[in-house]
Amino acid sequence: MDLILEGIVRAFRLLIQGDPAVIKITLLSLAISLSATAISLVIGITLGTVIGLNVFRGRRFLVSLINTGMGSPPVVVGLIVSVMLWRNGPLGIFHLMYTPYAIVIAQLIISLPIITGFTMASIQQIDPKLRLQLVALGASRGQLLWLLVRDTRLPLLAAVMAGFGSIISEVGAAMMVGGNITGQTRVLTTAIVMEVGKGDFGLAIALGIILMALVYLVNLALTLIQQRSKPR
Amino acid sequence: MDLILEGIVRAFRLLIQGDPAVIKITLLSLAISLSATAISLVIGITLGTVIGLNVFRGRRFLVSLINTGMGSPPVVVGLIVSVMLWRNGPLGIFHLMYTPYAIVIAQLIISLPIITGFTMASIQQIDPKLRLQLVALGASRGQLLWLLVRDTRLPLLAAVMAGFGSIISEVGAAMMVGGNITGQTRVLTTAIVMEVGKGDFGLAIALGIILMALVYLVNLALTLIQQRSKPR
Amino acid sequence: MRQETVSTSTLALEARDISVVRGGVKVLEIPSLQVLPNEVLVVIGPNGSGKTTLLLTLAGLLRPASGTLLYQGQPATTQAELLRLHRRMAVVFQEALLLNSTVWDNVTLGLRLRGVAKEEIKTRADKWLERFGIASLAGRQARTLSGGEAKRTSLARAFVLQPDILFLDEPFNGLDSHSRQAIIDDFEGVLRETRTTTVLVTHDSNEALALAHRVIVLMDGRIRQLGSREEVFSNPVDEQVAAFVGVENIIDGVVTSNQGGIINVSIGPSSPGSIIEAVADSAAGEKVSVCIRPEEITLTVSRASSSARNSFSGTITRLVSFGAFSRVEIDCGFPLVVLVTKRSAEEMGLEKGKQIFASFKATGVHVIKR
Amino acid sequence: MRQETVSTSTLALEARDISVVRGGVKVLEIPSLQVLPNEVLVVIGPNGSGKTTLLLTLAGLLRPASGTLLYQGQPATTQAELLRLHRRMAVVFQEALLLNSTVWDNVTLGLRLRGVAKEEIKTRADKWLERFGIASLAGRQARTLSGGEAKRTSLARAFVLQPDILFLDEPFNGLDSHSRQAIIDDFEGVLRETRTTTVLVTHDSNEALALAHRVIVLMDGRIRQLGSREEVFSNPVDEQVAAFVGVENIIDGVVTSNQGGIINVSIGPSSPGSIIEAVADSAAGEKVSVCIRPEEITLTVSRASSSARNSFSGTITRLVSFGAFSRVEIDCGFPLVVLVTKRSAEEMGLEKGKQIFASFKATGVHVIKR
Repeated sequence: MDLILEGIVRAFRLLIQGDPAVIKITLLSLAISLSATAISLVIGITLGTVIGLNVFRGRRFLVSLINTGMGSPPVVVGLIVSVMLWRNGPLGIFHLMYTPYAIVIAQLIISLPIITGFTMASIQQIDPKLRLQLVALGASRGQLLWLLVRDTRLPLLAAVMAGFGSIISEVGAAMMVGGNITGQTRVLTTAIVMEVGKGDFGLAIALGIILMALVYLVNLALTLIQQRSKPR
Repeated sequence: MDLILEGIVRAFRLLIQGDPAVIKITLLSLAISLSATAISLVIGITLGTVIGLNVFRGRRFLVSLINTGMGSPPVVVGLIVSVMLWRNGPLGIFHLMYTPYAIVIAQLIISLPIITGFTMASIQQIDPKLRLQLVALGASRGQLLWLLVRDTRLPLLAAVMAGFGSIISEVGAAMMVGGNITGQTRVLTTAIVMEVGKGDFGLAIALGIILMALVYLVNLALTLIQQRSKPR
Repeated sequence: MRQETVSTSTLALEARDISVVRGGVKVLEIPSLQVLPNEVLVVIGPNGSGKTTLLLTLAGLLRPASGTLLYQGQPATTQAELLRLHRRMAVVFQEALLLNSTVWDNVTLGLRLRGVAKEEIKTRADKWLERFGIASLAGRQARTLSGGEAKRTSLARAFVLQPDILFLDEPFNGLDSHSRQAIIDDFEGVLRETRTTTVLVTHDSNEALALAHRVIVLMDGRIRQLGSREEVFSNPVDEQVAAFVGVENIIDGVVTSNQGGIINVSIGPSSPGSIIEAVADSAAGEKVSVCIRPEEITLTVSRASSSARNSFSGTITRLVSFGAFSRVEIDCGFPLVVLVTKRSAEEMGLEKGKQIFASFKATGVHVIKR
Repeated sequence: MRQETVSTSTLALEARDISVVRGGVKVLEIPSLQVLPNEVLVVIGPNGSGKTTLLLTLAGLLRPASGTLLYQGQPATTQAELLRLHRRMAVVFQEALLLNSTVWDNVTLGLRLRGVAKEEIKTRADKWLERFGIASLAGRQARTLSGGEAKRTSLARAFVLQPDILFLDEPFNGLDSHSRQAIIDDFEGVLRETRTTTVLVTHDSNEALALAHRVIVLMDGRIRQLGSREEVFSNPVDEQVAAFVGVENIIDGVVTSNQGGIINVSIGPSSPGSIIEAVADSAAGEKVSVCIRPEEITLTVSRASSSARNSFSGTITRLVSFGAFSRVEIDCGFPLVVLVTKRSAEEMGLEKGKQIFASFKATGVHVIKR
């Protein structure tokens, strides 16, 4: 029991004192995951809206690709990104392996299908008659797209949250492509795994509390959004 | 490009030849995750049905606990289980740390809220009038519970799949509490991370293909179940 | 006969001092209600009047805030007593409420819950699937059924139990008019054969007209009127009930002939010789009720040759004026209520005791099988 | 006047040889259809008859398999032509279909899409929010509105556009009867003021009776009858149309007095002096249509003192028998259709040219504002 108490006490001391290592790891983690989310967001909303509204050749294939992506284990994404970025791999010349950019790339690939899928689903949930009504009100093609995306803003926010939540707490890919280098690619999750391996529970618990707090905030936001966007 | 091709060729050779290491890791992974799923299933369905059907003191607290559990990062679960099982932790006397049992415990804790939550949701989705109709048909209290659980069998199967899918591809907790010991606690995901770290892509890709195949089968089953259980 | 006081033990069901409270408001208050053996008791009332609440309470599916429920003279309060009641009765809800299983499984469910022997289950299920015209659907998954088929399954599931008492909550709602009529016809036939004690709740006064022995008019959770079908439809207690049920003259009789869709109905022993002509497809010998709306009847001081096929002489027994209208009750050997404008009543000098002719067209008569 | 042939360029809308195919089946086939300026054209038909498909096609929202749509004489086929049409018209669907935003945003949406100036938007929105009684709701989120409020918002959103042509698809469906009547009244008033060209689709013949200048009866995707309201309701082309619309005698007139709820209606210059008595709350001077169902009229060979307030002498102009019935057309200065049993017709010796008295009760007359 001493171990636990001691760990928790040390964790709170680290948190309250604003330990530089804790702050560094947290900020790096946020920077990487927020960048990945932002990039996915731009690509995913565009892709999801286009796929959701239009019927075209290859649409079924794209949709099943997105579904496969949403269900793929992050470890496999990490493996694929590793192979690509490895020093004598196809993108090896950019020397991205074991840099924060590698983690951003992996997390981007993990969150993109999630955000695209959510966007597609919320665009498709719009009553097709509402589209007719907007056309009947005199909306041009461009105005129609804009109105529809705007009308689903709450579910889209949910997509962003789900995307961010899935990558901030991811371990495997971050470890594989980042390499867990102190100060450079050590993020919250990989740091926790490492500290536990060393038997240093104080730092691990401190980082765990921060991770839980982040995930809790994201989930809270998701719940609030879902309640607000309930249909009449 | 050589690296990728070489890796893929080696991966297929390992798969076709039935490499003992590949088989061992796969079977261990399956044994651990299936055990965890089976135990969660028994506890989760009971718990989910009771919470879903009854109104009692503390129900709101239990439901929010389940929701928190469903949203918690597995890394944090790994951290908590590690602290508990650590040699001088509260359950240290059982010497479970770095054994397959530790991974089962961690995966059980990860999958239990998922299965309980799914069960609860599918039991609550049943039209309350159907319950009245069954009582009116002369069902005793026990017969009613059995009929309701049986009537939601497809969504329950989905719960099982979701639970299994979430733990078979989990990395962090397995690594922390298992320790990634060859032949004892090395599962698919931790093996992939390790092999990539070593730069040995052949084995990593072989294991990645197996993991993808497992996850794909689970998702396929989920999709089929969801299509069959669509309301009229 | 049905109006007599019956000793408690021979009652099918009795409710005493029932009240149901929801959100602090009494949504139902029934001092006393008796369901007689073999009767069809129809509860009608507007939406939100508490009809479904009353049905659920009578069926022991909703625990009232106060009051007692007696089933065949025995209290039905404890879990065990309620289970006993539930294993003697059957309920058909507005929605079919089938399990995700086959039609056969659904129809036999109640029997299996009661532990009835397999051969017995087969015999009875075969009979009732046949009777409701769904024998060919036995193997079908319930969720693939149409609305009408699901409804038939739910009716078969109720009748296969051979219940002592049958409860139905708006059972014919939400069906298209064709299958609705077909199902009502089947149901009516079965009910006439089995003479099952029935409590049916509906907002449609036509269903009450077609099926009821006795009618309860429920408004705001209170019984506003309870009486025979004739009483309620011909003599609603107040304007509100009248507006809801739609006033009708209801006269029982027997069809004596049918010539090309025009029937003659001899109206009972109470006034032998009186014949009402109507448009309907009933066969000679059939027992029917004829319904005539009071506003469709014209009064004349002398008999005149007219296209109105039905003309009866009678004496005014009562005259009541309200608003622009006068309500005239006439005895023509059978009672007849007529609605005329007040101006008419004045100009014709209508008064109690005056001799008068009442006439109505054959097309204005609505005929219901008894 | 509305029946005259009008040159194409003055038509509000014209459809030629339109057909719509779904699943290989022609669900709509309209050789020719013209919408006249300032008319209210009501399309009635049973569910599944293709009413909504016709409306969507006329509004340029559904591309037909073949055929052309002309808007004010110009084709509306290309994307640009359709956008031009859509910016001159307005559609009100059965559901309110509002965006997740405020009432104000929803009502002004069409104007903003058209790039109308801000001050103009404010003036017009204020006016129409006021007109439909929802000015106080301007800031409310659309998803918090009741059904009636949402419907009013959707009507205001249409009228604020001051459309050249207005399309409505079952706009008064799914509302409770109270708010339904209030909204229909408001809508009727607005329509009479603005004289907006309107195409309204409904399955409810009462709405057609209350609102239509011309009526189209659509069945199985084909126009079965097209004509003035009087033509369609008084002279349905066949039995099926008659069964669906419910045959009515419709006579225009002006209320001359109202005494305690009983009104006198003077029926037009065509037969000066003729007065129909009815029960209604219309005020003197109001223009109304009176409707009388053919089966509510009684024929007599001589005038008799009766409680039937309305009695007219006339000459039989036509006599048709079908089944058990005879349909008698009479000229009483105005045309009147009467339904009697065949037996009556024979016994009274009805034949073309015969002098006869037609009478009906004041309570049998249905009065509609014009």
